[in-house]
Amino acid sequence: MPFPISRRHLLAGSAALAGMSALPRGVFAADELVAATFGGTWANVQKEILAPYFSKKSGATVVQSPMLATAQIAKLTAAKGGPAPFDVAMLDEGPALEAIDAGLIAKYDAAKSPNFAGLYPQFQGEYGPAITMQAIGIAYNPKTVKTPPTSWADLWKPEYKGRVGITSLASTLGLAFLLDINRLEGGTEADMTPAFKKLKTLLPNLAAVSANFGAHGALFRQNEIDIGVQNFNFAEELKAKGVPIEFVRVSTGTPAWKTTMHVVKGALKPDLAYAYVDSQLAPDVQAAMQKTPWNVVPTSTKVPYEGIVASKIAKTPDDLKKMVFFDWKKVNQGRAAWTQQFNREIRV
Amino acid sequence: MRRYFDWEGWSFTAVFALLSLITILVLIGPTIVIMMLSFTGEETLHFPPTHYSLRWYRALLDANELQDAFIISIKVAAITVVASVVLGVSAAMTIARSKSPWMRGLETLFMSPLILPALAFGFAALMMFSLLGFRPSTFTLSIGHIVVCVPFVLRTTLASLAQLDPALLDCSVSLGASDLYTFRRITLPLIGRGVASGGFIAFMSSFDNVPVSLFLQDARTQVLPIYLWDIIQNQLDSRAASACGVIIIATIVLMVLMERFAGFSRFMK
Amino acid sequence: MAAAATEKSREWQLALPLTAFFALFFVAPLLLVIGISFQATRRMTGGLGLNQYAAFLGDSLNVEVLTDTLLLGVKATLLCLIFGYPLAWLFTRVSAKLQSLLIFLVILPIVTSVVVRTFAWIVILGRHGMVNDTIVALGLSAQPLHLLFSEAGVVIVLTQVQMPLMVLPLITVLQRIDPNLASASSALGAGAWRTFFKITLPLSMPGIIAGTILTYTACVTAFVTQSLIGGSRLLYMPMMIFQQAMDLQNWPFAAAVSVIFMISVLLIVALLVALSRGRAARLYG
Amino acid sequence: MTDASGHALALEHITHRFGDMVAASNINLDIKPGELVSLLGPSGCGKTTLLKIIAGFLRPTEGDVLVDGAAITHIPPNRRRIGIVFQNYALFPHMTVADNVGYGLAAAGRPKGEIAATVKEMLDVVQMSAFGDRLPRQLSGGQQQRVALARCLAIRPRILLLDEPFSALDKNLRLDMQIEIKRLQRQSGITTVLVTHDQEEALSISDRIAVLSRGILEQLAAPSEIYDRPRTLFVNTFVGTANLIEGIVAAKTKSDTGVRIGDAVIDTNLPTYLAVGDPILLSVRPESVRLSKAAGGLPVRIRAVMPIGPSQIYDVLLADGTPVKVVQDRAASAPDLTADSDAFLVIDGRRISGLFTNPDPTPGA
Repeated sequence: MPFPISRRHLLAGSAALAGMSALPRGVFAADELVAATFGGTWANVQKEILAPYFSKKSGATVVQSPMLATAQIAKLTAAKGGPAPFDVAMLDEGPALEAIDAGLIAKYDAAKSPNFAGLYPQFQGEYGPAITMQAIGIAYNPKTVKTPPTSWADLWKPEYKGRVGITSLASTLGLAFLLDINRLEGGTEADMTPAFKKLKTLLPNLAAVSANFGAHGALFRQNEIDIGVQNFNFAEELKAKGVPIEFVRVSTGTPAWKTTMHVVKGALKPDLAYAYVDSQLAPDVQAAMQKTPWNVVPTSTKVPYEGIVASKIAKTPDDLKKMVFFDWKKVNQGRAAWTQQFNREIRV
Repeated sequence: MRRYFDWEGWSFTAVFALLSLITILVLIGPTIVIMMLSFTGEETLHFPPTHYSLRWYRALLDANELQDAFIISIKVAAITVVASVVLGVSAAMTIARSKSPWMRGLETLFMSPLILPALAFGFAALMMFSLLGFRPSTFTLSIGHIVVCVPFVLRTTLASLAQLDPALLDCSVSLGASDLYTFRRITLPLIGRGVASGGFIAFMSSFDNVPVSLFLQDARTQVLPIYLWDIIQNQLDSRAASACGVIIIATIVLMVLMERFAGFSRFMK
Repeated sequence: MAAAATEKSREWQLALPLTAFFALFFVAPLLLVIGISFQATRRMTGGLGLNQYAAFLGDSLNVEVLTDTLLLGVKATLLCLIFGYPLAWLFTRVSAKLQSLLIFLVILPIVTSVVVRTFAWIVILGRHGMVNDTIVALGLSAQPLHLLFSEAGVVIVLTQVQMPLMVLPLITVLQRIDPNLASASSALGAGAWRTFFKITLPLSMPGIIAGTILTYTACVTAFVTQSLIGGSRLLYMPMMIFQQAMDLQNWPFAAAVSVIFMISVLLIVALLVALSRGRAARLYG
Repeated sequence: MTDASGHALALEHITHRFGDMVAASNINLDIKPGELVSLLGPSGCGKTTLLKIIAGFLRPTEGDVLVDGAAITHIPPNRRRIGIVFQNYALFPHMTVADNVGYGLAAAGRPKGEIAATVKEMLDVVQMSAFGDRLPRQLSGGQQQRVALARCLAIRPRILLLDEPFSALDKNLRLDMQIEIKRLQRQSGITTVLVTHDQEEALSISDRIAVLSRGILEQLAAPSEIYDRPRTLFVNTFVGTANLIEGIVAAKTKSDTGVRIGDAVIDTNLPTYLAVGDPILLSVRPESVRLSKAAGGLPVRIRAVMPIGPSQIYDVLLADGTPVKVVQDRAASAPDLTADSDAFLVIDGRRISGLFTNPDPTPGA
């Protein structure tokens, strides 16, 4: 019987840990990871599924701090050269390229991440794995919008005067919407004039322009807007919560982008950071996240597409390849100027 | 009698009373709305609620991030108040006694965070700290808060020092007391209410600060108002209402206590 | 006062810690902002120039945002004055017991979190909020009005949020005015309105100016209210600074915007101070 | 109260400037042990500056303060053992009467028992034993002053300074307190300097009075001498009421001067350094002149008659328009001295208070 005592110790220890989680952070900074996440659905799903999985696996705790991708880059830039303000970044494609260019994130060492090899090759990034694919379409309130929309053009219908919502370019959602409009109007990433011209004609219909897609979701919830651009995951989460909302893909092709996770340069806890990212790649985690209300599109070969993901987004990984993608390098070059022009066009 | 009816006086009083009434309603309206909303039994925030319950208050008990943010905000506010009081009171002692234009200049400098855009200062401080190689932390956050909160302590302390009869201090000295003894036994007790009032305002203003925290907080130290802002803006989470309810109740209790013990409303004018 | 003369050197030492603190953490950052605003490029590679200022002034949008912000302050401050003055006036004419209740009501908003207050307004002003429900129910409008995400909404909320900053100085100055002056005026045959505009209002000018300075600066810099109630379609200077600094990481431009904004606000405050000095000189000099 | 032998206080060549303003100019003052000296003058004369210099709140630009012959100029105020009672008493509002009185001893770190005993003794002396637990705001003005005095005496000061001690009291109480303080001071023999702008107070309470004007010591003398023989025109006008009548030196000897006023010449027993024919000012107190219907003296017109108690005040005009006040017993006044009637003013040459250079002579007077 050499082990019972240590077993009891372990039990007592984990009980103590559970009690201590109520204590203020920083007390156990020694084995605490700080990871950035996005607001809204992402914060919720990672808190619910990823954090406990990671804690169980690594024995460490994690602070998940919701920040826009751009805010993450700003904080990392501010702290450049010193210790990083957080260890794991979570970014969309455009900001990820920017962060790589600015030397804010480290190359991803696949050897430290057993689940990395299990991803589809298209998701195995040099600087970090893609953890999902985000797709956008139109969300609407079925109580007030009787004919389901099918294309972006529906947003321009006169009956939706003062009822449409979009987001600003601070979020990838708004950016992707604008890029797609541009594409349909015959523009390219180098020339956004067609998009802004088209945007101008949408103004009478706009009820609100949210700063990010989280705020956008809240507007649906408060019935401030009846129809608008929305992210698939967010719309489905709201629907699952009982908000009257329906998501449809547009007929002209679904704009989509990869969302990636990175270990930042100068991370205080690089090993824990790898463990955290790897946890996000674990089949168990991805399978759990694919379930409603989250509907996170998996990137692991070991998780087959199911449920709403399968019915609305993709039945096979090849379906994902048929979506609409943009040249984010060019987007990054133009973003500052577009933001200014966007500000100008949408001003009341 | 009718001929001399004072139409002018009547209309004046009527207009002023009506405007005052509107102002009072507008001032307290939002507080009442939030208090009612915080007791909603519904899933979403709609006013007026169709039924009431304590469910969102109960939900606060499990809201760990909210509690953490609350604790961090309290911690930062406490550090801010202590530092603001120590720095502000000692500076006020000099400023109140000096007539030199240099001191007037310093006073203006110390008061200027009140009128300068706090967001611009937050941004400036972020650049400064990153230049110095400080990592955003409770420490940098507190420093930012102290800068914007010192003016409150300084203002109320100066106001109470202005009411302090300098003869009392001279008298104490002439009775053989040292400067320190005089400060401890005479000055401090007599300006205590002003200092406490300033400290209270500084506490509330630190607890409520967004523009400076936005730049200086790090991922670990998310403060309550920003967390609330986040859940209000991103999710219109109904716990936001109950959290606001708790803040309002706590504020009112603190205010009543401060009024009783320090008569702080005098220092607000 | 007298002791100061003999203890001059010691007295200075007491102000030293705060002076040092402000030099390091307030003046230095502001100087840094000014310095960075002269960086020629976004990457801050060292070249100096007025590029950022030229970029700001060269785009009419930026100038419009600046004037919009400054005008927003004017509108909200005026509303604060129009509605706050009668309340301050009422305060000086009610019993002590009512006075303490009133002062409590006035101060409550200052000490309750601005996020909390703004949140309440979202609920009140929303498309299906209290105000719109009332308007539609009364048949004043068939469609709910756009109060949220409109400048009118921002002005209304700023007025409520910053009202105490106007009312408190007004109360102070109104309490100091000798009530006999108003009595003398009416004894001389002036009616209530005339007495108000000829006697009370001019004498309360110092309070009006003090309140205006506090309210105005608070309104133009109210980032939380502006962005929560205004949304993204109404762009004001604080949001612009935030956007440039955080969304686009264009620090030199954000710095230039900050400098321009701070100078504008300081100029307006200086103007108001000069105005009050001039008045005081005429009244009491 | 045990310190029966007072200490000597001296000011030597004290000069004090605030920027360009001279608040005190070469003041020399010798105060004997146990003496009560008043510093008298209008506001701005420098009396408060001198008090602050003695107490140590101000360091003089030049000169020294000496106690018992030793300079204390460089000793900080809290080491001087000079007690001061402030104009508004400066009682610490947040402390009880007993705590106020014991403050100085507590600051010096004396044992509790000793403090309690001294507090009791001092409160007994000022007859305030029953009020030890009260707060200052619960006391009347006179009671506050007693406490302030007791607090000051508790540290057994070498010198006692009183800054306008009676100005906050109403008239009746003021007299009582003056008597009381004089009694306490006599009894204790403590050297006392009192600052006041009230000449009656100075005259009634002081052993000697130092009259100050614009930082200059005009005269230091016993009260009666200050009143009867003012050395300067300033002292003459500041202390008591004086009628100033313009005249011309008509004749002079070493000890006497004849002054012509109008057609009359008044022979005085005061000398003058002015030459015959020079304009001069003759000062005479209202009670030193007499009004009569009978011819003789200067013709005057009575403008107003005011009875005050046992006396009668007349406001009369000389022929050249100079106003003169006359005070005389009602019993001694003729009933026909009525307003708007003519009369004669009789000046007794032996009772005039002074002859001064006329700083601003009327041409032809």
